[in-house]
Amino acid sequence: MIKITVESDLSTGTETSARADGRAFNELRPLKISAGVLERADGSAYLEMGGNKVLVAVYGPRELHIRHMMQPDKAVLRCRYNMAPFSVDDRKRPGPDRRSVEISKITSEALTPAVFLEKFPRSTIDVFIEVLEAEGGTRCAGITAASVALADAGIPMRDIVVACAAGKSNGQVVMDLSEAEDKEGEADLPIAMMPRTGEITLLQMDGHLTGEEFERAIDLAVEGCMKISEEQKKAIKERYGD
Amino acid sequence: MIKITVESDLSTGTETSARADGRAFNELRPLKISAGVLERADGSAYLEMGGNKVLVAVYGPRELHIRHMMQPDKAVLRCRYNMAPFSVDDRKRPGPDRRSVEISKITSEALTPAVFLEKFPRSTIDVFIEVLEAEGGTRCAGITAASVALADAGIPMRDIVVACAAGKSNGQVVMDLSEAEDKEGEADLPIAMMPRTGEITLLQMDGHLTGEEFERAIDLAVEGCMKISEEQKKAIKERYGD
Amino acid sequence: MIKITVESDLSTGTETSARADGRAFNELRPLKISAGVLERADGSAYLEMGGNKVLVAVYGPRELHIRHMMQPDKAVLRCRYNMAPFSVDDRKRPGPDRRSVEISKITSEALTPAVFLEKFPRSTIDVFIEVLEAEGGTRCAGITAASVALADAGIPMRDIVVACAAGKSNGQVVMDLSEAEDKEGEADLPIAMMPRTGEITLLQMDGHLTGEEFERAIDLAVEGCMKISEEQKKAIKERYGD
Amino acid sequence: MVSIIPEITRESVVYLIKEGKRADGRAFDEYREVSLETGVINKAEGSAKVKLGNTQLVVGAKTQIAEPFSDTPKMGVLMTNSELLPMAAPNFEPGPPDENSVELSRVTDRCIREGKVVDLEKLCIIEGKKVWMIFLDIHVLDYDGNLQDAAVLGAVAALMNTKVPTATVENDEVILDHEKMIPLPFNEKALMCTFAKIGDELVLDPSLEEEEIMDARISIGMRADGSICAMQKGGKKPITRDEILKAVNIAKNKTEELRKYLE
Amino acid sequence: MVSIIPEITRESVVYLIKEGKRADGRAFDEYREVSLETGVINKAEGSAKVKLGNTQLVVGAKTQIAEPFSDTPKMGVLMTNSELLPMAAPNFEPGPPDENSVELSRVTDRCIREGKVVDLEKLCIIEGKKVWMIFLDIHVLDYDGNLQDAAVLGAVAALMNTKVPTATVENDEVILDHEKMIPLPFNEKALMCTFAKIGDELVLDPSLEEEEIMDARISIGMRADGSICAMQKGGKKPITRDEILKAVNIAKNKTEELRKYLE
Amino acid sequence: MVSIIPEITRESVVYLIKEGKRADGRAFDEYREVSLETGVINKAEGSAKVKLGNTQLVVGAKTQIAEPFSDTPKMGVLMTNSELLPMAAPNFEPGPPDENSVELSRVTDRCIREGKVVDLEKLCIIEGKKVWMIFLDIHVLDYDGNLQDAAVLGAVAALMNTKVPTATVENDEVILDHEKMIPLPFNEKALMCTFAKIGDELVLDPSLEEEEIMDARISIGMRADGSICAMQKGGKKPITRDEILKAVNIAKNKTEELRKYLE
Repeated sequence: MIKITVESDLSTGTETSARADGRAFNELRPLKISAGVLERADGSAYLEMGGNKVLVAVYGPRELHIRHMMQPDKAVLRCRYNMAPFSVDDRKRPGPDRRSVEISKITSEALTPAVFLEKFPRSTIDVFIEVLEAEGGTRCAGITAASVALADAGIPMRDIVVACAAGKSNGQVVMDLSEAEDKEGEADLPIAMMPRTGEITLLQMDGHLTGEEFERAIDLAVEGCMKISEEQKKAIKERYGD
Repeated sequence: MIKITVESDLSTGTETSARADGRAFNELRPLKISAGVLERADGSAYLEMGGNKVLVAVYGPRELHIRHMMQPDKAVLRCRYNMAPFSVDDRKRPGPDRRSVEISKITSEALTPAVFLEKFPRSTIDVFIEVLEAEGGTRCAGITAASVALADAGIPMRDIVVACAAGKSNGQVVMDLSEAEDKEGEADLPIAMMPRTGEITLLQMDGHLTGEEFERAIDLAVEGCMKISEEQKKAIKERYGD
Repeated sequence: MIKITVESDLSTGTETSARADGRAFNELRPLKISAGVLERADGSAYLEMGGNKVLVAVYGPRELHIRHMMQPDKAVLRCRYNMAPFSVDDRKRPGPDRRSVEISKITSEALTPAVFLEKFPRSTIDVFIEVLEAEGGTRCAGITAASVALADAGIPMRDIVVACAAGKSNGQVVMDLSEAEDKEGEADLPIAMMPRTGEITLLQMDGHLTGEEFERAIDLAVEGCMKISEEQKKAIKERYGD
Repeated sequence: MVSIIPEITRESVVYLIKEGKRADGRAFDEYREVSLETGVINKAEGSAKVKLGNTQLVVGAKTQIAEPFSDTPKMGVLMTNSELLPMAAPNFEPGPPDENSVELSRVTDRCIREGKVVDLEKLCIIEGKKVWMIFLDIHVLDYDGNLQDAAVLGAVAALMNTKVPTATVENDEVILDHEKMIPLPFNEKALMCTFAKIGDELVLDPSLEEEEIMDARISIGMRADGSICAMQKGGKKPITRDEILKAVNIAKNKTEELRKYLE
Repeated sequence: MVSIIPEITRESVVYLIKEGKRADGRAFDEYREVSLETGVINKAEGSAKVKLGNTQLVVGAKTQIAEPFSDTPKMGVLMTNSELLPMAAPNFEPGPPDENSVELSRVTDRCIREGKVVDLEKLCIIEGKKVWMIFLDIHVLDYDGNLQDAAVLGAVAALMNTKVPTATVENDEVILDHEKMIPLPFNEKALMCTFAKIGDELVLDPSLEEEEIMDARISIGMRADGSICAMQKGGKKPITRDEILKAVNIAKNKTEELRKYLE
Repeated sequence: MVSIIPEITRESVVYLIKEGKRADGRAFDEYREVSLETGVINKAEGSAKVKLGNTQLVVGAKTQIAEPFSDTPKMGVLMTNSELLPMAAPNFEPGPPDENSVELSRVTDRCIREGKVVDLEKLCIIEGKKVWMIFLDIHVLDYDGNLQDAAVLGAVAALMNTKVPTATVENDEVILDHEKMIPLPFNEKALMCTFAKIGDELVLDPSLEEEEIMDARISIGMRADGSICAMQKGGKKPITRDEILKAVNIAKNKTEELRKYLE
């Protein structure tokens, strides 16, 4: 079980001023989520977090035409994470690169545990994540928005998966690294989780953390997830009422 | 209805000397069409017009193996417009580029209205256009030759589609732009049509034309089409007799 | 019928010192073959010859999923010759190039005559040749190792195909060119054969040979094949006993 | 990309058109609701978001310094690209641009290039060596018909919104002053109007439903003075000369109407 | 790449694990037999062959002089690539790297890069112009589970085995002395440990059979001092915080154990 | 590319051959009608059109100034490419060259390169920096068997037909004089003869029908002096040493015969 009452354990009251954008060590960037923003898609969501702008569309459950991918007893959940050419400082060439192939794979693995795929044998649920503007943490933003889009599409789920990173910047373990903090920082630890059970569905890390720092970082990322989870619920409620 | 008696309206008797190659404003480049020039293809045609050399092969109607393209109630007419690497001043890399993809699409749309596709459900008619040498106006040359190759293949048709461009060069609206006129010119307007009804099956324009110039250009292109149409008929007659 | 008693005809006793690595004109580079070196593959072999290191895996007979390649009355034997990026002086980009496409094709044709493909209709036998290190003569090394791997996989065969090159270097017709001899040499003639009947299943040549030199070279290549054939048999015997 | 339209839909749309009506109640020469927002992507040097009814796309402009093409050594370079994202419609597939996407970007490019929207000659920094290169990326998010007019409107708006740093040349080196950002040299607001031919009628700004059953399509690109800079006929059925001339006529007022969104 | 596991295999593996046993008799925290050989490819500047049970791969390092990336003008370049050769398993297909291959090379790259295995800054020859570029190619020959730990072990061993000629600069030109070969500037032996979660247990170094039925996978990259440099969770089921922390704990001893093969 | 031949066709062709006859009445060592025309493409620096019976192809040569390969700094560059156009046969598919097309262009390239048809060393302009690069594109229009001999004949003819501007060097810059066009430095008319083995016989210049049922194929490239410059065995059945030597013997006269078309 995850304890969400980590804040008081970690906060020493002095770290808050150390971040370039003035945030407290456990403060998220400004966050906005809306559900149901596209006409054609079965479900959709739009998310802004700091300078990130992410749009997600969900199609399905629908027939899967690629036979060798078909599962006789359940649906396949496929993700495509894509960055718009104009989303980054130097124009990105269109089409998948190795980074987006990896993120697509782990995003699919992050969402899969929450979806009742066994209800839709031989079919596919397709999640298209478009990063319209990137400012650090787009994979987490994509997963968070994708869950809302899946809910908007009426896909039955065990839980609304949510994602947030923690990391180390300027010697300090902090929540939700900005692009600048990620580039200069010592470590980045994005996670995704199912808030009800606290189970973790995505975890990556790169950088330099001691065992103790890692433990603080993971707890901080979980804390971030729990906060973002509230915003997801609001967005879904706003769309459908209670 | 198209009136073909435009010549007298437009000709002022002074423009004829203004073209670099000495042609009158409503004069085509020298044109030669032969049908039945290939052994393996079901139908074929070879066309020379000015410096253009274009070869077309038709296969079909034949079975369509790509299931998602198949039409239950008619044939699909597919075109592939391709330029030989040695057909242009600077060697062209083999394989389709964006220009040839667009031309292939509009060529298919230009020919489709004339063919009784409904006679061949679930099949394909494949038109392969090879530009062996290019000197301005290859898309029109390809369409014109393709119609003859379709006739040579015995494909039942409502009409023999024919194509010709008009344009503006040196301030003058002229028929059938050469490569030099196209490059330096102010506008290019290729069209394809069915001569019997006068209906237009392809139309593109780029450049700068007033509404009045546009109207003159379209009529001049139609006039060119009607002249070329005679050559198509001759080529078919030569191949099969009356 | 091939006569294998060519050695005494050709050897004049003076050429032996002319090769950079001190070999006699009809001497092979040091050779080592082992069968059964991989766990997952149905059959495998590893070969070192001079500086060449080649690994081969065989899968099959197994179901062929690509319908248009399927043969109703026999198996298809597919080969993939591939060079590791680190196998050559300048790193090779991964993936097939034109050279490896050609070698894959002729390797498949070199092995096909020896295999009882008609015993396995509608299926495929896949031969994967990996050149881990290349030092001249890798296509022959690959074919020689592939035959051992096919035997290791228990594929029924008429004969164990074997390959060896002869060539001309420093004005002398010699057996089994090294990389240096191939680069500087006047001609290269790789062959593959079935030792029992002497029939030739692969033959290529490039360079400059008179008719008489060509005849000597082919006989020398055959002689090399016969020697290598003994090593193949030893490797198979070592793996399975008599 | 094949989409099967029930025969009944086709019949009902055609029937309505014959009666002089459209399914969504518009007049034949009426655009759906247009919404245009610029500067929507901070990391792009210029950007615009267009909604045309439910059709939605974003155009982003990225600029960089590059070599000119050898046959136009004094001109900046404009590259127009479009992606029909798989998110935008159930039948759009991921992968390299298909023929529809290629046509969309090439026709948009022609309208902008031939309409002289940007003065490419003023984008030359050192002749034959250094020019500004502008990438226009049309990102289609939601597809409900008539991408063409939306793409051109968005592209022109994005170009009007684009700023580049002042470039000066010292000793053959280009020095960029990011403090002094200047707009692109802007010439013309060339825009495009697209009509669907359905039966004997031309309807402006076809919806997806109308596109799916239309006989032919005609797009007309026009400058502010009413001269024509680009045209493209589409669709598997023919169109007549008179229909084309009629479309050109209507396009004059309608591009003018669209042009107001650029003010 | 889908491989269908008979339900009975799954059940028997899971049952054994519940009983505290593994099919091959190993303890939960025990590696299969490890074999490491370096310098196996003479034409590569560095190379290593790793066997982990029946899993087998070769890593080759090729070096060349290249331009640095514009955002890291003082640093050498490391490129890590992997190929899951069709020879290595019946379900591996020829063609460009699939998502599993991409993940393998990217996670290996992160462990080596973030673990500062090689001091890339010392690979700069002329700032902004000439640096050493190292291509690490992971060539998977036989696949019987846990490619990740084998890949990192092989990559680190190949880098330790790599020699480059001494590079000196005269008049802005790089002169290479192939007589004086020197090893790469080596920092750290960062290695990786991978666990499969099966039911409620974590098992180290999963075999293919275990990978095929595992719930989730967690890989942990560690420096010699026990600090963490990389992690990657895989698999279609979740893992708990406590399981992760437990894996980190075990990884300390186990990467230490692997590190002995590098001596 | 699989083409199913009715068993009855196979039997009748084989039976005829056994009887010493061919379906089209030719002798075993007889070419079909050869037609060769050069200078057929004005925009190519050299070109040739070859007909061998109903087989038809065009070869175009394009030249440009380029850097030499680093291992041959004093030599011009020859690139040979071929396309089996989908127009040429019902089973040819659009797309990148398949193995048959790759073999055709590589064997043609070897015959021309090893036969020293063009003196590539004389195509060097500035050592290590500027050389002539020749692209030979073999465009197959109609496929009725034996592309190989037609391709080599067309390639040699196109090279003999090729002219480049005189290139002089002033201050390390290449100056081209398009007024003074000169032919390529031409050495040798190396040509190729191809035989199909059918049963116990070798037949020259196999037609499509013969190719489809042949056991094996052998192509022999020869210089005017009768020395061999290239060979390639094809097909899924073996061939004997004596058959090869016999083919070499016949090829001497037959390449000589073909060579007359080049005069």
